[in-house]
Amino acid sequence: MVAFWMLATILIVSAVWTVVAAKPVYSVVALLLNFAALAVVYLTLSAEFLAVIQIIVYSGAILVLFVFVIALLSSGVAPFATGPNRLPKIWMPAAAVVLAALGFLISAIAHAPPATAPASGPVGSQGVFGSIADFGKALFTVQLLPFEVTALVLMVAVIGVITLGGEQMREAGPRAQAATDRRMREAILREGKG
Amino acid sequence: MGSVAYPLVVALWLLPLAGAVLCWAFGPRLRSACGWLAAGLVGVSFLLAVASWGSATQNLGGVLGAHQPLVSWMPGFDFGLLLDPLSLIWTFIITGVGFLIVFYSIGYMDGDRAFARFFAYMSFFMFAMLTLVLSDNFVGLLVGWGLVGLASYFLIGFWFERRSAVAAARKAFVINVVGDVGMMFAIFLIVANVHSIGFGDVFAAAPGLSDKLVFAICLALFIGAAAKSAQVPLHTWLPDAMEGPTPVSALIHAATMVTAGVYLVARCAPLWNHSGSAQLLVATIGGVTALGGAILGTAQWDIKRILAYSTMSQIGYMIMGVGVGAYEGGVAHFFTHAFFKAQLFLGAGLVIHALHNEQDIRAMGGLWRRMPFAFWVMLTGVLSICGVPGFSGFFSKDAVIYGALQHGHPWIYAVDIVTAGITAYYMFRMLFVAFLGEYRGEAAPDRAGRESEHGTHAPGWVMNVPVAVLVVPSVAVGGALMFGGDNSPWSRFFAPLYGTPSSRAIAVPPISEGVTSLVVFLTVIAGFAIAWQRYASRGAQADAPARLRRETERMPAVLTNLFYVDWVIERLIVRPAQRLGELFGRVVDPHVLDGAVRDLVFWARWLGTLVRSFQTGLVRAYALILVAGAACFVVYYAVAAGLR
Amino acid sequence: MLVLVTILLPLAAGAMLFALPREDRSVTRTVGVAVAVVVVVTLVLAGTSEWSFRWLSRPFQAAFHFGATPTSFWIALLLTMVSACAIAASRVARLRDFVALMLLLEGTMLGLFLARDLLLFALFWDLMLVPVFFGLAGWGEHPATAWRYFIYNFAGGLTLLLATAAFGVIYGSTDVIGRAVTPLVGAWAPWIYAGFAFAFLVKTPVWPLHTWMPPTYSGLPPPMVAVVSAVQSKAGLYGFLAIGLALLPHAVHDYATPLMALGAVSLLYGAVIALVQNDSKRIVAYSSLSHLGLVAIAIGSGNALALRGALVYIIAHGLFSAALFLLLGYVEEREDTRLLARLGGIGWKNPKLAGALCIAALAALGLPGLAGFAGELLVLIGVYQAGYVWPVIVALVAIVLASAYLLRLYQDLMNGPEEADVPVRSDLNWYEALTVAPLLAALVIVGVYPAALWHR
Amino acid sequence: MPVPTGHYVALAAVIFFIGVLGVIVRRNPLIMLMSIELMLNAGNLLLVAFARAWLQNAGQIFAFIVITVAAAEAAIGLAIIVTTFRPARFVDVDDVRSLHG
Repeated sequence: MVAFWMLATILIVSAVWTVVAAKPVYSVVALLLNFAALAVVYLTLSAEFLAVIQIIVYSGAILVLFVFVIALLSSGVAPFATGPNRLPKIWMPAAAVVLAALGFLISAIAHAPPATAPASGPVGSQGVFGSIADFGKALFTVQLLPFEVTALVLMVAVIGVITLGGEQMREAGPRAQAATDRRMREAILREGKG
Repeated sequence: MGSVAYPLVVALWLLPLAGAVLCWAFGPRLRSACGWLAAGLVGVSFLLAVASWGSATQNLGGVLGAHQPLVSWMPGFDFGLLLDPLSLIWTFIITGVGFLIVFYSIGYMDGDRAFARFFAYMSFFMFAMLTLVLSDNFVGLLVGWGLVGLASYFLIGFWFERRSAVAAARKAFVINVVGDVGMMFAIFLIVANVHSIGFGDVFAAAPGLSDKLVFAICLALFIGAAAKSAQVPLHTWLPDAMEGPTPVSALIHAATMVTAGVYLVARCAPLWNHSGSAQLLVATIGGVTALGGAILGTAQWDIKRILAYSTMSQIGYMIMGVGVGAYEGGVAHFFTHAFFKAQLFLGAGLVIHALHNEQDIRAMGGLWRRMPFAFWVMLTGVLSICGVPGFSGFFSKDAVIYGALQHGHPWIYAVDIVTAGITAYYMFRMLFVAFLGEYRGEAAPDRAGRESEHGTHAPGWVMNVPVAVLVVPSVAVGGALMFGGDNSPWSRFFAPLYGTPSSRAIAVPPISEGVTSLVVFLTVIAGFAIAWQRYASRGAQADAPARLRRETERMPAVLTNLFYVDWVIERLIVRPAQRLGELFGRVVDPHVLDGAVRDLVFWARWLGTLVRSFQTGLVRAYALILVAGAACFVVYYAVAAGLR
Repeated sequence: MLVLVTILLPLAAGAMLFALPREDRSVTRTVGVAVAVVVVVTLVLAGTSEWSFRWLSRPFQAAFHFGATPTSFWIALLLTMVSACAIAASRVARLRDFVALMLLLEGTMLGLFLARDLLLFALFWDLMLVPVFFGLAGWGEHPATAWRYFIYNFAGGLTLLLATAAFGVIYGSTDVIGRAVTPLVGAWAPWIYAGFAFAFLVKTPVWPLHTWMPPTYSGLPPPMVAVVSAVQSKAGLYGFLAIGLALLPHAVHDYATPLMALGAVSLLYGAVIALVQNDSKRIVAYSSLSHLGLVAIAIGSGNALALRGALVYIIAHGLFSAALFLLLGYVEEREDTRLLARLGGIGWKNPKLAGALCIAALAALGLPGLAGFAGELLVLIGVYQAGYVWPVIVALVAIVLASAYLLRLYQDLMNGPEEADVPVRSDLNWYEALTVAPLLAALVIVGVYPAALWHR
Repeated sequence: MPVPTGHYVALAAVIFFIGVLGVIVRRNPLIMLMSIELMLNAGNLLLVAFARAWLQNAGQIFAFIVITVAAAEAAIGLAIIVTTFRPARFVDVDDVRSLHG
């Protein structure tokens, strides 16, 4: 229980940090923290394999990709969010609704009947729920089709990225280049004034 | 009953159609042979009608005449031909007089640029008219009715480069359609109640129908009859119809087509016999038309229009005759009228032809010296139409007039007698102004119309012979057939159809037939005397041009405007319909109905603009909307759960 | 099987025509006419044979089921005949594409009239709009007309589809046209009928849903408008006969008075407007509105005789409106205008053209002895027998008006003094005459013996 | 003492809404993408928690698949970001409005 509260605190704080961080790099760090804490939570929920996957795929692959892109895009000078905030005014009432929904949700959970306590039983050991063997068996027998479909999804993603990257290879037209240069100068000037 | 076939009847019916098709299809190649072809086929048709006399008057298994079934659409809708005494009489006139007029037209129309087309139309007209009188059912009758209207439309508008002819043709057709529509309504009433269109079935069922229904049927039928026979108030097309060539006027607007109404009433006698109020209505309309036509006839200067109004008036007599129930009287007047009116028109045609299409009698005068043949023809015709004793018209008109009294309609009897006097006045007026005195026109009349307007040599005998032939029956047929009351050949001929005249008389006339004849003759003398006094006396002859001019100027407006019937129709029906059309076409359709649709388009656009404003293109805004929507669901379920 | 050939042949030929060289006009027309004539033959040979292939089994049964019913056979025959004449009479720019569209139009409409399945009917209903849309877009006078036509009729198609789906779900099968079915009753029946009726009323069209029609009819090239006014407008009336009366007789009966009232208003409204129009094609367009109102009245009356008459009148109207539009097309082609005010006296130099137009106009105004009269008479007798007097009187008034405006049309074009500024052109040649002769001959035959339509 | 499943649900909800707010409020596409990852993980947390609650490994399998999808999504998303903002050399989603109606 104590572990849950500690982990929950870390999760929420790191999530908030991810969202409010001024620079994407900080966000990545916060997100890394978040993912790590989540992996621990998975462990407490006897999802050993997922905990490992969480670390390897998210922390190892996705976040590295993020860092890579940050490095590629903002080579030190480019500011983020240069223009005016164009979000319509309606965002305030909408956010109120969202917050109200959150409040409702949490209060509903708080008032939920105690039947939500997890079922008891042998967990974690060889051949029972949560073990890697159990997981793997399910993955390659009952759930084989979804598993194979993930392969398809990944392949499509690869093709998509290559297509997008191919577009990237083509040189941007001189007019677009000029326009972006002009807007960047304006942005820098504005920052200088600020 | 259908076991006996009558190929002759079918042949006499179809021959004119063949003539029409041949003239129409091969007209340009046949050229002048068209006239001979058409006349020949009609002549053969007439001979076939004569040959069918026996079968038409036979009584075979309870069916009078020759009945030839043709096609059947469905039970109750059987079409066939019926040649009985009544249709035989009409067939004689149509083919016989028709033959003479077509023959005459060969001369009259010589050189016209649509020579072949004319004969195609004439033949087609005769086919249509035969369809009308030979049909054994109401729908066939209506088919003939419509086709006759069409043929008349073609012939009135024959010279269609004239705007007036085109307008007259359209007017005639539309008014005739009004009549067709009336007949259609009668057919609806008949089929709804009798479930058959055959004359035999309907007349057999007539006694079982209610008075109101029979009256309604008769009324609807009479709308058709009135339109075709130019009865008040549907008569306005007839004077305008004189735009057609003169032989057309003779054939259609005097001898045959306009008497279709008489045929209809005579044919439907079993219906009229069952509705006294329908008889009264028809007789009254006939009387009004007879009197009105005669009065208008006194105000005309156009020789063909005078004859047209006299036709209207004479048909009024016939309608009166069949209306009161003196069927053979009305039909007799049709029979004699066909001869003497055709003769009058053809005689007028001789004059018109000779005077290069001059039709105004004020521009004539003194023609009896230059065209004696035409004068004698016209004179015998006028004597016959006026009912001078001994001439055909006398017998038939007498039968009608006395019939009115016999059937208990003294008022109509009185109107008849007055009209007879007026008839004498305007007919002699025409004769005196056109033929006596000095010639007042500019064109030099050629002798007996030897030269046509196109300068080609017209075969004068072609025009003169038919007229001369017509003189014989118009003088003598009445005396030969209609003398002798119930025992006359005429009455005996119709006895199988109607019974003898005196057997159906419902009133014992206070005045004998002889006295009636005398009274009529006296009024005719009076009319003649007035006409003589005004136009033929020595004083009148002295300053004829000035007197005629004065008379033209002083003519009452109500007469020159033809009782304002046209004016009323124009104001009350034609113009409102056109205004309504303009309103619908220019305002309602584009602005109200289409406007409603355009409003719909406008609001759809508005809605589109509204929704478009949500499409900011900002990904974050989309996310916001999405999440807000999801949150709404959450709130909804939370609230719902809370309430539960 | 032959019935399937009948439908697929024009569709395939239309599609393949696009492969022909664009410039070769005579080959295009020959192919088009040949296909159209063959379709007439196959249709007659196919008769009322059927062809069926299972399509859906859930949520309701549906099948690719084709075959003529005694009613639809005649309309299909009319369609193939008019199409053949119209294709033969086609003389427009981009002829290859036009003839291809005409064949596609014929094929889709054959599919509509020969469909024995409601879902197929709805499918072809929408498909048949497409060739006309492209006809309007490519050869019409204004692109907005094309959109107006399409949106109006597509809205009808939508309600038709909804009604079809509702019918299928409730009844369990849409394979019902021309089959003895237990009539649908219940709370949904009026709504389903409303969906059908809206589509049919738009297509016919009936007042006040007609405003797409005059611009469409006056905008389309004559051959296509001949087909559209002659046959496509009958899709709605055929729908009322084959779907409304057969499947939802109670709904039709319950709402007969509004239907007849709309028909009666159309009758008078169209006639009165036609009285004053100056554009000759618009006169015929409004006359179409007026004439088809009569059929709406017949359907509303539900009387057996009136329905027979309605079929006769449907055929008659198809024949004479096709003939009128084709002939007015010839006039326009010769004189480069179709305004009555600028035309006149053509009949002197073009007697055949005048004669043909005269026959067509006379049939349209219901001259006794021609097809229009036979239909009119039977319809009105039936309506009167059914106990409705006021629609009969309205129709009779409209008949009088029809004679006035159609004679005006004919006379203003053909009669009167020859207009000085109208060039003198040659009369109909034998080929042109051949394109309208079958229609005129059929008018006479149907007029004399309409019983052929129900004695088959 | 086992942690009630409701706690996990509440925690997941909070993390999810933080992610939502991130997407809405931030204009940096990278951070938005990371916020999406947060939301996905919140979902995963739920799946895993419920799998534990009912001792059914289907939830875990589902979470596994979500992770692969998240990986694919991140790859594509980053690729799009790179293609879109690389020529501009600055990064603001509000400048990309080709969806504007």
